[in-house]
Amino acid sequence: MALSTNLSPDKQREMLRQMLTIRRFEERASADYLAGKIYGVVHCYIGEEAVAVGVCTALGGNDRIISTHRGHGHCIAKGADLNRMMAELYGRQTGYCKGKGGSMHIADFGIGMLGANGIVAGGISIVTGAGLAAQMEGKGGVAVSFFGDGASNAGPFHECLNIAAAWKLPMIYVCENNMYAAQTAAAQTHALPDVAARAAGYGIPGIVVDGNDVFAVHQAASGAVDRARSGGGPTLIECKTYRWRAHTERKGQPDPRDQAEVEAWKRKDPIALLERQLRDQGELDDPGLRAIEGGVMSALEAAVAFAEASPFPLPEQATDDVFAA
Amino acid sequence: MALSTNLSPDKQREMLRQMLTIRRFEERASADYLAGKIYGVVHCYIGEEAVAVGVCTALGGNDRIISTHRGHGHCIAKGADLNRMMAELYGRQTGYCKGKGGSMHIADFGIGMLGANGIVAGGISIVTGAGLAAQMEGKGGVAVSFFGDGASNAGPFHECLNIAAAWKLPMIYVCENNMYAAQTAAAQTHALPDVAARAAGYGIPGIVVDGNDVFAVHQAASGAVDRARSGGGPTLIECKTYRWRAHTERKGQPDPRDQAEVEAWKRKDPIALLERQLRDQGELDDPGLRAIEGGVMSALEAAVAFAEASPFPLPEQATDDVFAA
Amino acid sequence: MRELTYNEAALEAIAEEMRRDPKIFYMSTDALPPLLKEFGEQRVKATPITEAAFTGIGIGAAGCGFRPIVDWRQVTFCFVAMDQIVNQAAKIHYMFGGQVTFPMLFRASVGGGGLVAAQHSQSPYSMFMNVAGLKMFLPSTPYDMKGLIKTAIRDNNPVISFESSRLMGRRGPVPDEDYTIPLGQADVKREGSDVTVVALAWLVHEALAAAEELAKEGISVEIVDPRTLVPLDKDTIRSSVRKTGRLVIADEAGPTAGFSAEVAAVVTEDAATFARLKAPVKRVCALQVPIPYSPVLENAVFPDRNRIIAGIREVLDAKQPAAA
Amino acid sequence: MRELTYNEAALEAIAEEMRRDPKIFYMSTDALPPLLKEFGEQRVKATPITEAAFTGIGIGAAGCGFRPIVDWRQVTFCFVAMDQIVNQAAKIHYMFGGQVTFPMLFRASVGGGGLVAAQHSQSPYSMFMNVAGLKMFLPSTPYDMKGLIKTAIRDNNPVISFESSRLMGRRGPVPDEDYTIPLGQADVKREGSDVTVVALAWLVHEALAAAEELAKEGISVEIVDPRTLVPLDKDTIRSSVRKTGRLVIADEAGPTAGFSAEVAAVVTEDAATFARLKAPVKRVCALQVPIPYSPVLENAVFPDRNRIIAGIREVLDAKQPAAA
Ligand SMILES: Cc1ncc(C[n+]2csc(CCOP(=O)(O)OP(=O)(O)O)c2C)c(N)n1
Ligand SMILES: Cc1ncc(C[n+]2csc(CCOP(=O)(O)OP(=O)(O)O)c2C)c(N)n1
Ligand SMILES: [Mg+2]
Ligand SMILES: [Mg+2]
Repeated sequence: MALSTNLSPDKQREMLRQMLTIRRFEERASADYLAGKIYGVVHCYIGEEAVAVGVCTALGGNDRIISTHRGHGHCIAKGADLNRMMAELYGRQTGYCKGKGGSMHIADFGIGMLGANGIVAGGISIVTGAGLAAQMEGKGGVAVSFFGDGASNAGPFHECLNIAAAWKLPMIYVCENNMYAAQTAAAQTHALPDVAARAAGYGIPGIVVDGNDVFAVHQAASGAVDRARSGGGPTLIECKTYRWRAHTERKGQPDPRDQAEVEAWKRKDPIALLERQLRDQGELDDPGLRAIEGGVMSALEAAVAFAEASPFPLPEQATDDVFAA
Repeated sequence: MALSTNLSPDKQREMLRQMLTIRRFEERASADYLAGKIYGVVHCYIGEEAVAVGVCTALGGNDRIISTHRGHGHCIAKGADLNRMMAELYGRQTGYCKGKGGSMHIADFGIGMLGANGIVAGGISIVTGAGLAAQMEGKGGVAVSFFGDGASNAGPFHECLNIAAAWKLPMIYVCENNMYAAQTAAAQTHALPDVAARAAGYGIPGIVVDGNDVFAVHQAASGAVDRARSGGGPTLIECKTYRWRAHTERKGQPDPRDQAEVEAWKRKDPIALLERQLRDQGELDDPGLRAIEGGVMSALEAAVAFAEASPFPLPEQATDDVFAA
Repeated sequence: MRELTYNEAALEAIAEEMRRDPKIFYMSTDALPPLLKEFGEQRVKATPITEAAFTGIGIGAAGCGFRPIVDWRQVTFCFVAMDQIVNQAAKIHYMFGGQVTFPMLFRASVGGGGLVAAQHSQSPYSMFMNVAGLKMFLPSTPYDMKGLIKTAIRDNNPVISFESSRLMGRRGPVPDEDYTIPLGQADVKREGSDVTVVALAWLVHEALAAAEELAKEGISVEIVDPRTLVPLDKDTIRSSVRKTGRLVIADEAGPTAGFSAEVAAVVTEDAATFARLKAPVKRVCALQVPIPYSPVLENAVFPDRNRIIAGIREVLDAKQPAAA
Repeated sequence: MRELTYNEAALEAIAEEMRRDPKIFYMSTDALPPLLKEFGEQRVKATPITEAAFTGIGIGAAGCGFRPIVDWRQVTFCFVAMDQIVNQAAKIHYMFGGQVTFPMLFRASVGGGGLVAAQHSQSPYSMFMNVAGLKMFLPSTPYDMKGLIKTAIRDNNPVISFESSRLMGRRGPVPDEDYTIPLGQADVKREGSDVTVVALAWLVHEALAAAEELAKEGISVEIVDPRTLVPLDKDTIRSSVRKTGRLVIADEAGPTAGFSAEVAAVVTEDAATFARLKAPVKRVCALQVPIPYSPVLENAVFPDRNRIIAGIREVLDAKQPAAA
């Protein structure tokens, strides 16, 4: 498969760096979770990196996104600080949420990342409010809702697509169709294979793209951003992709999916695809890749070191921030 | 406009009788409400009678329906007892709900009428459960959800259409599009004028019919019933119609709608249309109509008399039926 | 002083705040005509019937610097938005480590009296009290309404304005000048020495009538109107009970795990107050049933001045606890 | 006697009932493998992530003669279905004049301890207690779990099974024979004479540990496990307090308008019990905050055996109320 784009080689290498950062961050998070240094629950995005990076590359600094329970990729693609992310996973005072949120609740409003969310479809309405805010601000901002195939069956999906369409909100709804909601296959719970088919009911474009092709994702997102910025209203983009790991990181949890299916998708690795593309263009060689990998790894090591060096919150901080002043 | 049907003249006259019953019942309910004999809130269906009657005529005794806050028409079309309906409105012990429900909560599970409902879209999932029950029973029963254009924007509409489609439930979703949700025009809240356009997103038929043409409604419903009974799954039928009266009966409540619009729709009176049709066929003359009207009025008077003669509940009955034995 | 209705007081507060702060906007399933007329469709939005969605939209807009007013109208309609209320609005500031604020006013009418049956006659405020992260109030007068709504709109947190259906048309004095009433400050609506009645909304007025009646017999009733449910003014409640030694709680909601239970606990867990308590606490509440339609039944369910009087007599007649 | 975990006991009860009654079917967002294996896809349905819809579907199927089990899994996921729970399931039997029954079992895990932060660590049962028309229980042992689930499945009303996340893997004896435990019957998990601890779920075990500890000092603690929240066994609670004269309530939920408030009210509004009460009531609850993620913080929020001990000491040290 040949990917096509008119993004500059620098931009393409930056996308590779981001995708690699997501992957290495989560490999580490998974290992540290299993080692007991990270608590609660961790959902990995590995295999789906092209979606977050393809979409966020099409956004500007004032644009806003919201994420799901599977949030690390969106955070990183929107430019979140690895140190504060890792510190949050480690439950430290220096984390994004001062140790109150953990993996399912990382947010950075400063960069327009309105949060991961532990409730399936819980973020869709909130980020639609960011779309409304952008419209009221009148500065051309857009807002992006990331959500899964599972979430696309929930009420807020419908309610918000209709509102965004009726009010012509500058919204992009990005369905990450990884074919499963936890253990349940989308084929069992969706009347049709394409979530994008639902867009027509709201009179908005519904686009299906190969979610492992970062340029295809980027191109669809760019079109939707243009449309949204120019007052054309929302777009639904469905990215067909796959998660490599189990629904959550957990010791000994069986993965009910067909192993052949998992392997087939691994052969469509979005990172390998992008890497090969850059090589084919003559824009990446071994030393170049090593440099990128090296940068990613040292940022990650620094993040882990930062987290480990950071203090835990104090017990009395449990009562801070229930209410704002 | 010429209506077309292959229903027998007797059946057609019976439909006229039902539609007239709904209208006269509500005229009386409205008057008695304003006279203080009926309490709380009353939503009138006048102008939309062809929808309930057209659909219910296509159903059998074991089929089930659910209604909305605007429920009298569905009750009557499904064969509810006028005495117990009126007694319920009068708040009497002999009412369908023993005086506990009132206009918004009349139900008769014995005839497959699963209740009016005070929550917009609140009934859609419940009756989808009746559709599931019918499927599990395996006796060819179907279930019908009546709901408004307003309700079609709410989450349960989407969740249930998808489930019904994915599970191939014997369901018919009947949207009564009267162009308003309380004071708000559908044009303000819907991205597209046709609710039926949403059906495609679930891979099911979406049909638009003239909701004031009882035969058109009946025909669409019959097709959907056949499809449902034969395991073909759900159908969405949108009936374009109009309510003649204000959203609720209330003294001095302004109706924000354009009076010319109201008048135009009154000229499309579904009852007058059916009457004319029967006359044109030579199946109804003045005495025939008077006989039907007479029958309707005496049943109605009997219902009022029954209600007035019935005792109010006793105060101590307030604590009955919180839990079933 | 001029008089406004309870409902007019709310609308006046909102209109004044909207004039003051362009970041405030209003959402409900029907646009309120006076607000729509003054502020236009951009700031007074008629939404589809999607309380879940537009509550969430409010949260998002709040996090982006706006100050939404989300009007659920009758409280019963907000149950479809419960996830956005409980899982998002209440927790988002805390969960994200306080990085931004979410100033929002939610409005919801509560209570019975309208003969509109179980779904439309609810008083579920204690369900929200139980959720950490929400402030809320329930005023009994137009004056309190206006002052509390203004404070709530200026507050940087989600605040629920519960508004009594029975009181909507009730008139009372409201000054012309701008004023606010702090959240968390109870108001002693009548001073007395024999028994404390903690009452909410409509039952404040019923309690006042009961007190008038009992005054004829020389019984002196103190009436505490908490006004705010969260934060609750425990001090005023406790010090009143320390003075009178007796407590009746009058609430239009059912008792179980209700506001009334919380007040009973607040009083009986405080050592100094418990020490002065001369009689069992008494809850005068709705029966614990869904609210029925028929007037005879609805009447049987709700408390009123007579039941408050009976409750007061009960605590006055109660034996002192046996000195153990 | 053989031992099962708390979770296994629930599943065994369900499987036995499903074998007995073909009208029972199960819905949740992922099909539970052992049930799916035994009963197949027709009776064990994996639903889309639509708790609102499949709760409503359960209500409709119940009204048509089936006996659905609706598994929300974590309680937090049922807030999207709150309309169906509060406005429909709880009221439908009453509102329709009792014409048909709606037998349903809802399942929801509650509580903290998993370091899964605010949304996934909730204990909101009192929100449901406040709603008239719902029965509910929260067991502390595998034995109680199995007996209560069986009763609930056979009950003709909506019943919520709240299940403690912390106890899922905890083992305990469960007899082989069929047995049921009536709803509304508390269990005295330990007899004692100095103080009554009313505790729920995990805190029953913490209270038992606290009692063991205090027994060494000669302090005799009675532990009442209500098991059922609605209907609440007021008699057992009150008679225990009449015996001991002192009450501590231990609950993993926050206090405000919580289960703990209800128990405080139930005890202090009863004249005979109030007369014997020698000390203020004491609530040992979670802090009234959303539940934080980090272990240090989560620990700071939840009550445990040490806080129960401190609570017991507090009520033991309390001065008797001054005879007025
Ligand atoms: C309302 C709700 N119900 C159930 C869950 C439990 N849950 C967490 S993730 C998940 C699956 C989500 O699937 P999808 O939306 O496709 O996202 P993916 O995990 O595939 O990225 C489920 C059922 C939840 N978090 N929220
Ligand atoms: C969840 C919810 N929100 C708001 C309301 C108040 N309400 C009652 S009827 C109605 C309009 C319903 O419009 P539609 O569904 O089109 O039905 P119609 O009245 O036109 O028959 C509204 C907003 C409600 N009952 N339930
Ligand atoms: Mg998925
Ligand atoms: Mg309508």
